[in-house]
Order: sequence, then structure tokens, then C-alpha cells
Amino acid sequence: MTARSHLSAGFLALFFVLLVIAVVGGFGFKTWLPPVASEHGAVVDKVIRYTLLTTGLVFVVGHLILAFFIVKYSRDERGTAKRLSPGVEARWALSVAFGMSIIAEVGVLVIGMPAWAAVYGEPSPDDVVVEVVAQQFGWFIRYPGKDGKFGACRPELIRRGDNPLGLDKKDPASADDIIVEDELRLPVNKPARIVLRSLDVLHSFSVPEMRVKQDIIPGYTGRTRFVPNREGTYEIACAELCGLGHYKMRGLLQVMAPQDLQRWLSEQVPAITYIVD
Amino acid sequence: MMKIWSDAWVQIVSGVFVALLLLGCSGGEEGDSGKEPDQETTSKRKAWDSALGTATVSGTVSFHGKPVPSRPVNLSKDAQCAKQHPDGLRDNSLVLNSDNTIQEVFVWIEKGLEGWKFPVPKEPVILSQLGCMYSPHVLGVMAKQPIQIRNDDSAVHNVHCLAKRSSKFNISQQTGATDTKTFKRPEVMVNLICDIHPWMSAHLGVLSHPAFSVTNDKGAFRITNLPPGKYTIAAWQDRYGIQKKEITVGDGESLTVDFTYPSAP
Amino acid sequence: MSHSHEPTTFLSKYVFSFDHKVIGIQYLITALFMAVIGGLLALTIRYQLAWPSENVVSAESYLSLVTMHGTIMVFFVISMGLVSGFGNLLIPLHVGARDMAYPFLNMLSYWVMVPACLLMIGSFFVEGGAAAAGWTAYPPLSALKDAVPGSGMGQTLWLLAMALFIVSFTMGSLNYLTTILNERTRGMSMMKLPLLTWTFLISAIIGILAFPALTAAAVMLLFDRHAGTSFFLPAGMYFEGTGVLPNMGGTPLLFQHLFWFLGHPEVYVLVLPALGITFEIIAAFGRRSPFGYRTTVYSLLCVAFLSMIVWGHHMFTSGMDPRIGEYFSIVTVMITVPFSVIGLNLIGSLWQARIRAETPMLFALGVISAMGMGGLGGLYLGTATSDMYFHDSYFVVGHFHLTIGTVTFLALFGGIYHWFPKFIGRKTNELLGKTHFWLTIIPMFAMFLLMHLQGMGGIHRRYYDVTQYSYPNASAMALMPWISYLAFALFAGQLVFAFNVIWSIFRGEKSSENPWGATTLEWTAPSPAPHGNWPDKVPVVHRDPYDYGSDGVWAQNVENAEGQA
Amino acid sequence: MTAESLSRPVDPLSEAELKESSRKVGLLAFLSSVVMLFATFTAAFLVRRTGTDWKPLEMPEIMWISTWLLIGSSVTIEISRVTGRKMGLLVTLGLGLAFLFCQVKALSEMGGFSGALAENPHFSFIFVLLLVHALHLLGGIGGLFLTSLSSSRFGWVVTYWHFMGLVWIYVLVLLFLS
Repeated sequence: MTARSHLSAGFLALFFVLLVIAVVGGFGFKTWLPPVASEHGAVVDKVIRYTLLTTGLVFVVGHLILAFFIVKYSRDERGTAKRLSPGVEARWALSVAFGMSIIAEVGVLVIGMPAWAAVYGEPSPDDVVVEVVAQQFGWFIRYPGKDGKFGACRPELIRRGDNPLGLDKKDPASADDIIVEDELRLPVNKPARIVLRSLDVLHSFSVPEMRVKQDIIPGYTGRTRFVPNREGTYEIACAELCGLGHYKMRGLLQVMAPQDLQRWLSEQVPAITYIVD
Repeated sequence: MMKIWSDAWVQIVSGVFVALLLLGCSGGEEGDSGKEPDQETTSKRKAWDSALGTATVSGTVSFHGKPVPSRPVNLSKDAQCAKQHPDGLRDNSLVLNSDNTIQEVFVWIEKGLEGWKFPVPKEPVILSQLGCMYSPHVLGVMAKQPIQIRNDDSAVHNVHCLAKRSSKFNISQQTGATDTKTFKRPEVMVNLICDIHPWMSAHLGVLSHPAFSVTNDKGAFRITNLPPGKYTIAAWQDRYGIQKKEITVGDGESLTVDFTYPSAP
Repeated sequence: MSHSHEPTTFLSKYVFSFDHKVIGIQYLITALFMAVIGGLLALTIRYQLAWPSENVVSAESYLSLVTMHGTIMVFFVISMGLVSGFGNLLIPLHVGARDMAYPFLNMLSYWVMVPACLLMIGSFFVEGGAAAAGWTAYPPLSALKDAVPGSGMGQTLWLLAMALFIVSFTMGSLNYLTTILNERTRGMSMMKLPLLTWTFLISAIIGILAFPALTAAAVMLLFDRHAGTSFFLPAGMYFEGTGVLPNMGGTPLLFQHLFWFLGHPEVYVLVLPALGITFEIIAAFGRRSPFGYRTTVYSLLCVAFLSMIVWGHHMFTSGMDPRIGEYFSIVTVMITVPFSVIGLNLIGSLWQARIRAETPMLFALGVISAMGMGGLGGLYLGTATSDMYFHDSYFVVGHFHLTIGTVTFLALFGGIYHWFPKFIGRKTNELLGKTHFWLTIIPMFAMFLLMHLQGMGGIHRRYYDVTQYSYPNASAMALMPWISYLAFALFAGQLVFAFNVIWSIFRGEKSSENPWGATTLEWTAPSPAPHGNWPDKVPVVHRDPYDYGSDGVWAQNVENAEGQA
Repeated sequence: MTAESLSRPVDPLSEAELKESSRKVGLLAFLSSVVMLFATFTAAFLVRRTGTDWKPLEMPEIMWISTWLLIGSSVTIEISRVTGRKMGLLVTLGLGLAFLFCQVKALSEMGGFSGALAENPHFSFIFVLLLVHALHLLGGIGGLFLTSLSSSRFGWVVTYWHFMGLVWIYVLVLLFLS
């Protein structure tokens, strides 16, 4: 028993050391995150890096101690099983717990809170407001037009061909609303407030590069807010299981210079034009 | 307690309990599927025979006035689809020919054929998904006639059938997939959509007789082999709905009926 | 009690048995059978994910697979194997009782579980397939037939099966609680209970208090589905073909709150007994009393309490009030406090130990490592800010597979190897056991860690075909087939386990009553333990559960020479 | 469950006493599970009540009758417990069945299973809570039936029955008077 048992213990300790190397290598020496493209996203990344560093340290130290103990105490002799008094054991436990809670709460409160507040904080009047409406399995993007107001939408008016959102023609605010499918265009470096609605089931508006993810609840109006700070084309994904086409619910986000967006908007035909009485 | 629940008791009670549970559950299963009485198979019907006389109804469907423009469709979500339509795509709920006649209008005999029984063809009607469109977009099929739904596209589709009188289905289809379905009962129209590509739709007129037609690229339809009689003929257009007309045709006659959308001038 | 008249017929001895050991083994066998099904589902999922262009399953069946894999593994394998299986086997032996407090209720709980399993499996074969709304069954997806094919009959059967499961699990929990609190033998004070029994007690308390939330939610969901009510369904939902639904004013968020009020504590129902098993094995094979028995007990109680007030961390991005989100984030990461104590105590228990690295011990040491990794990974998700990025990504999948998958399965295997001699009377084969360990731990750790990396790359979970998107890191995408190869290897490795168990039942080396030289009461009963557990008198407890001194080892029932308790 | 029984220094109880005290512990645990069930419904009710479509309903008169029936049944079961006579159990059983009858009548008066159940969320809650309470009460009735047949002690049925009476009053207050 003894020799084989020593061998097993040695293998396991070696396994833990290799695990440490693999994990440190895997998480530490490669950036897996897609390049960030929003202001609060940088803070999200900071939280992730902070957590990687601290948990990484705890992981490495913990596993090395584990490996060391396994090798050191893997002997079959009737040694002296020293035991600490319960008080000392409790003191050890409390100091470790205290350290860990500091590590964890710093991540939540000190580093994380500003980004959380930026996404959910009070809207400002300068925000660019765009509505994103999710449906199995696609996105409708609505711009309020020059009046800055969205026209009323009533689900009983929805018709797949010409009026996908049920836009009410009678509402004067509807007159200049622009509706496009699957392509969201936002100006760079301006706070964007996305008004989120769903026509049927739960969806989630997720743009990994923007570090944005917000579930959309049918019957309710949600919102998310971010400042894209890099021009380019990004993918919008649905992150909440919404049916058999969940994986196909792909949209695009184009972050462009404000004047380009203005030009594009002026070229668009108001949605009301297509509605058949 | 212990005395009452002696071994024999335990076995009986437990056995009954388990059996009841299983029964209850399987009973629930049957209950939900429901009984569907088939109203259409009535033995009183006369079998149709061309010797009894044939009539033909034909005509054109045209558009009156200036149509509301069709909504453009954004194909950016699926590269496979965008590739096949470099010039883009528009909503196809109203397809006008150059002479203002309307394509893809479903025309059928709505009333007057109740006394006849028609053979149901064995060969399937084919509905294909190609270029991220249903092809054909509007078609007729007889109840219980097989309809073969194929994905001849490079993109993945799902066929979501929204029938109200026959059973609904919702299946995803990979490239090359084929599913054969039948509709139990007549229904005009049964809509088929693809949830992945919201612009895709197919409209099926399901009837208990073969007296139907779909307008072609000249806006013309033609229903042949009709027994002589008095009928209600109806036309369905995706955007503007159904119009009806009363007609009477005699043996060997050929009648012309025209429809105008949005409404008769 | 029932030990006075032993059952004689086959039915009363092996089928409708009152004996906690028979019921425990029935549970374990059923759980292992369900594990095979759950594993095969997982393999199909992995095949589809790695080679999406081959389309082994359709998109709707894929969602059914994901849903049923989750449900079966969480409730019908881990809950059933670890809690119902080991709980039944060990609680009466640990507290020195002849049987559970309510043997009839115990038998009934198993025979309610069986139809639940059958319904779950049967739901694959109904029209539309099995439930496809995820194991969380969020409405409206789970409430409306139009939303997804599996939401027809499949979802109804799912709800019925879950209802039966809850009834059965509650019966079990009542039994555990009463047996542990009330049927302890003379001298067995609460602070002399083995740690595993403490974890069962806490699991039972959590089960009793948290499962009713799911019961209520399931009842309301059934009404929403079949009676047209609007508990969870909001106004204005539009479905093509059906039009606007008549529902008014409900909120899907309410369901999520109710679900996670159960769902989160359920995690601890699974993980705590796994840690309990680990403590037992480490004490027996480290030949040392666990570091900080009392701090462990208090931490377990603390975890149980915290688990009931942190459910919202599953819902950071759900659209609930962001201030509530911040609250949930703060209390969630407070769970690190009791868990770091438990972690420290696990590692500390090896300090100055005399380790014998036999099969059960290897698994137990694996649990420590997995718990460490899984727990630390939880910080990324408990912090609301980073959860905005990680939510519903493969990071979450990797995380919960490490915690409630790896930790529990390793403990399950470790427990089976450890107590096999007690209940079968024969030892398992050591070489096969160790082979099984290495074939399990390497692929398990590797695949779930790789999933974390994929999550870092932002790949979303529950996708039928992830190649639809191009934003993730190319290397993160390239990991997909490798994880699948590892999954296949893992499954294949379990054949060694199956062979070992079956072979050892008939040919294993005969075991004495206490083959590992352990101290808790079950090792004072004969192997295999007879009906009524101890042939003569029930043992009386004089010592702490783990009395491994420097000059000897004493079981709990050995009288103290100095006469002190 | 006293502090003494938690520390368990000596073999405390005879087998019969142990059974009886186990029954108490188990019952207490089960009742806490029931409390959590109704607490969950309460939470759902309070959230749902804030919805814009909430149309509060008047309490039907017959519910007063059912309430008095249940209070009366608690009195009869208590008499039975004090005197040790099984007759009281059967009277309680009858009152319990009458209560259930009143509940069914009340529900059918308010709209039954069709229509109203889907249209009015308040009625949905009334229906579900009455149903869940009635199912639990049925368990009590089954217990009454079994214990009135056997010779065993029936303290636990009494406790359970009183508890279900309390739950009913709580449900009534929650649904109509809060």
C-alpha cells in the first residue's frame, strides 16, 4: 500500500502544479476578451483584470500549498498528529475570511460600482436615444426622427409585411419615425441610450465589444446606456434563450462619425410611408 | 401505525399508488392531444366525373391606383441571404406586373362544390426555400395531399406553420432537408413563415377540391374542369384580402371574371 | 421499531423496502442510470457544438437536449444521488439510529421519484419533443406553445415531473431533519455529529424552506399555461399567427425571482453534502481531525443563511432595479467569507496529516481543487459589473460545471469508493479506481477550464451553432472540438468505473467492518450492515467524530479511559 | 426540541416517546415548508397587485360561513383532544368537508374555472390560493380519517388542523382585507 500510495500522492501533487501552470498560462498570457469599444467597458475590463489578478494569486498559492501538503504529509508512519486549539483554528479561519472578503468587496464596490452606475445611472438630455425592439428572431431599430419623439406602437396593429412594430399612423409623433431591421447605427463618443422592448418572449441585447448585456422583458420598457468610443462594425447577439432561432438572432452595430449618421438618417424613408391602410 | 402497515399492506398500497400515478400521468398525455372529428369526409358526396360536363373560369386581377411602396428588407443579419440578393429585397406582399396586374393572387371556388368529391392527388406539391424566399410564395393544395417542403438554400431555415384548422408545426431545416406534411382540413390561407428570416412567408390555399388557381406574371388565372353550376368565386391577395363574386357557368362554357384591388372602382 | 421483524418477501426486501440502506442504494442506482442518460445528452450537445455543420440534431431538439441535460443532472442525478442516495445510506448510521424517523415516508419518497424520472424521460417522445425553455423554464418561453416547439406537451410533463420530484424531495428532507435532530443515539450531541451529517441537515433545512418557492411558481406557471391566467405573462405579447395574446399585466421577472429563490439554495443543497463527503474522506485517509470542526459548522450554517438572500445574482442583467442588483452583488460576494473558511479548513486538514492516497482520498483532494477553482470563478459572476460581460456566456457554463458538476461528481465517486465496503461487504479494485480517477479528473478539469476561456472570449451559451458570430477570439472558437474530445474521453473513462463496481460486487476483496480505520459510527456496524444496522445494542457515543490521536485512533463509541466525554 | 434534546447527554426517551417527539419535529418542519409556500404566494400576490390591470373583487358572503365552519371545526377537534373521544374527530371531519363544499361554491359563484379565472388576476390568486389551501386541508381530512380508525395518538392532527385554520384566516385577510 505505502509505495503505491506515495506514487499516487506524488502524481496528484504534480497534477496540481501542472494545473497551476496551465491556468496561469491560459488566463494570464493571452487576452481572450474582444477589444473593448465603449467607455464603461474599460472599467468592466479593469474589474475583470483585478479579479484575475487577485483570484489568480489565491488560486496559485492555494494549489501550491495543497500540492506541498500532499507530498509532505503523504507518509504512512504514525507521526504526531499535532492539533491546534479550536481558538487558533478559528483565528486562522477568520483572518483568511477577512482577507477574501476585502478582495471581493473591493472588486464590487470600489472598482465595479462606477461602471454599474454609468450603465444604469440617470439619463442625460444629451443622450442619443434609439429604440431596439426584439422579436423571434431579429431586431428592429427605431429612430425618433427630427421631433425626437417615438410614435405610439400598438401590438394589435402589427402586420409582418408593412408594419412590423404596429406603429400608429394617427399619432403625429409617428410621422418621422424611421424603422430599420437588424442594423443599429450610433454616433461615436456620444452617450447612447437604448430603449429596449420585446414583442414576444425574453431576449437579451448583448454587444460583447461594448460590454453591454441587458435582458428585454416583453410588456416592459427597459434601457441600457453606453458610450461607444471606437468606430467600426460590431455584432449584436441575443443572450437570453428565446426559441429555436436564438443562435441566429444576429444584428449589427455600426459606430460611425456623427455627420455620417446624420447623412444616413436623412436618406431614410419614414416607416409610415410603407404602412398600408 | 406500524401494525396497520404490515408487509402485505405495504405492498398493496404502494403498488396501487405507483399504478395510479402512472395511470394519471399517461391519462393526461392522451387528454391533451384531443379528438379531432373530421367534418370533411362525408360519404354523401358525389364523385366528380369529367363526363358530367366541364366549365372554365378565367380572368385577370389588376391593381387600381397608386400602390403604397413595399418596405425594403435588410439582409445584413444573414450573409448567405445577402449574397443571393445583391440588389436587395423588398417586402413581397404585393407583386405588381408592368401592366399593373397583380401576381400571386389566389383564386378559388369558395362555394358551390360542396356536393362533389374529388380524388386527392398522391404526388406532392413542392414548396422550396431558395434564395431566402419561399418558392412559390402563394400556392394551392388539396387537403390530405402531401406537400413536400424543401430547403434548397445555403442558409438554415425554420418552417413555422401557422395553420388554424390543421395542426401547427415548427421545424428547423438545414440545407438539403426535406419534410413532407399534409393538412387535414381545408383552410384559406395557411401561412408559413420562417422566424429566422422574418421577410419569408408562404401562403397556402388548402381546399377540398382542385378548383383553384394562382395569378401568373400577367395577372391571369384559369380554373378548368369545373362542373357546371352556380358558384361563389373568391380571390385572396396578401395585402388587401379577399374579394368574392357570384357566377354561374354551364356545360362547356368559358366564363371571364376579373378582380380589381384594392377595391372595385 | 421495524428492526424487530425483518422483511421476508422479495418485494418488501428489495422493492418496497423500508430499510434506509436499501432505499439509499435504490436512489443511487436510479441516479447513476439517469446520469448515463444525462451524459449521453451532453455528448450529443458537445457533438453538435463542435461540428455544427453536420447537424446531428435540429435546432429545436438541441434546446430540448440542453434543457433536459440541465434538469436531469441537477435534480435527478446530483440531488438524487448525493443527497437522497448518500443521505439515506448514512444518516441513520451516523447518528446511531436503527432507521430513518419515518421509514414508510422514506419508501414513499423513492416511489414518487420513480414516476418523476419516467415522466422526464418520457417527455422526449411526445409531440414537439421535450421541454426546450432551459432548465430554468423562464416564461413566456415555457408558458406559450407558440414560443418554442418543446413548450407543448413536453413542458407540461416537465412541470409534472418536477412537482413529483419536489414532493419526493420534501418527504426526504423531513426525514433527514427529524432523524438528525431527534433520533440521535445516547451521547451524540450536535457538536459530535460527523460533518457530512451536518451538511445533510443543512441541505434538508434549505430544501424544506426553498423548494416551496418553486412549487408555487410551478403551480402558477401551470395555470398560465392551461387556464389562461396572467401570473407571469405581460400584456401585449404578439405572436405571428396567433396575434396579440389576451394576457394582462403579469411579469416574467416574478417567475425568475421565485425560481432563483429556490435555484440558488439548490446549488448548496448539492455542494454542501459533496463537501461533507470530502471532510469524511479526508479525515479517514488523512488520519487527522478536520481543521476547525466548529468553524466549519458555523460556516455551513452561514452559507445556508446567505444562500437564501442572494438569489438575485442570477438576474443582474434581467432588468430588475439596478440598486437591488448592487445589494445582491454585495451580499453575494460575502459568501466568499464562509467559503474561504471551509476552503482553508479543507486544506488545513492536510496539515500534519498522515495521508494515504487511496482512491477515495484522490477524489476528495480533487474536490478541494475543484471547489477552489469554482469558488474563485464565482467572484467574476457575483460582481455585478463583470457579470454584465460574463452573464449567459460559457464562463457561466464552465463555472457551474466546476462547482455543481465536478465537485459533486468527484464527491459522488469518492463516496461510492469510500462506503462501498460498508454496504456491499467488498472493496473495489484499487488499480481500476485510480485509473478511473485519472480518466475523470483530467478531462473534467480541462474541459471546464477551457469553457472559462471561451467565456472570456464572450461566446454565448445555449447556441446551436456558435460559428454564426465572428466577434469571439478565433482561439476561443477553436477550443470547441477540443472540449468535445475531452467530453467523449470523460464519458469513456466512466466505463472503468462501471466495470469496477460490477466486478467488485461479485469478485471484490472481502472487507472487514472498518477497512479504512475510520472513527464514525457506521464503521462500528457489520459490513454489510444488517436490517436495523447493529445486530445487538445501538452504540453509545463517547467521543468526537474524528478522534485520530498521535498515539491511536478511537471510534466514537469507544469509552474514554479517563472517563471524560 | 429543547436544548436538552439537542445536546442529548443520556438516552432520553422510550421508543414510544421518541416516536411521538419525532412526529412533532417532522410536523414542525413540514409546517415551516407550508409557511414558505404561502409566503411565496404572498410575495407573488403583493407584486402582482401593483399591476395596472388589477381589479379587486368583493369577498363573497359564503366565505364567512366557511370561515365559521373552520373555526368551529377547530373547537370540536380541541374538545376531542381534551376529552380523548374519537367522536369529535368525525364531527371535525364533517365540518372540514362542509368547508371544502363552501369553498367550491364560493369559487363557482365568483366565476369558476372558465372566463373569470383568466380575466381577473385577483380571481386567479383567489382560485390558486383556495385550491392550494384546500389540498392541504384534504391532507388533514385524510389524517383525521386514518387516526379516527386507528388507536394511535392524534396530537399531530390537532396541531395540523389548527394550523390550517390559521392559514385560512391568513389567506382570507391577504386576499380580501389587506
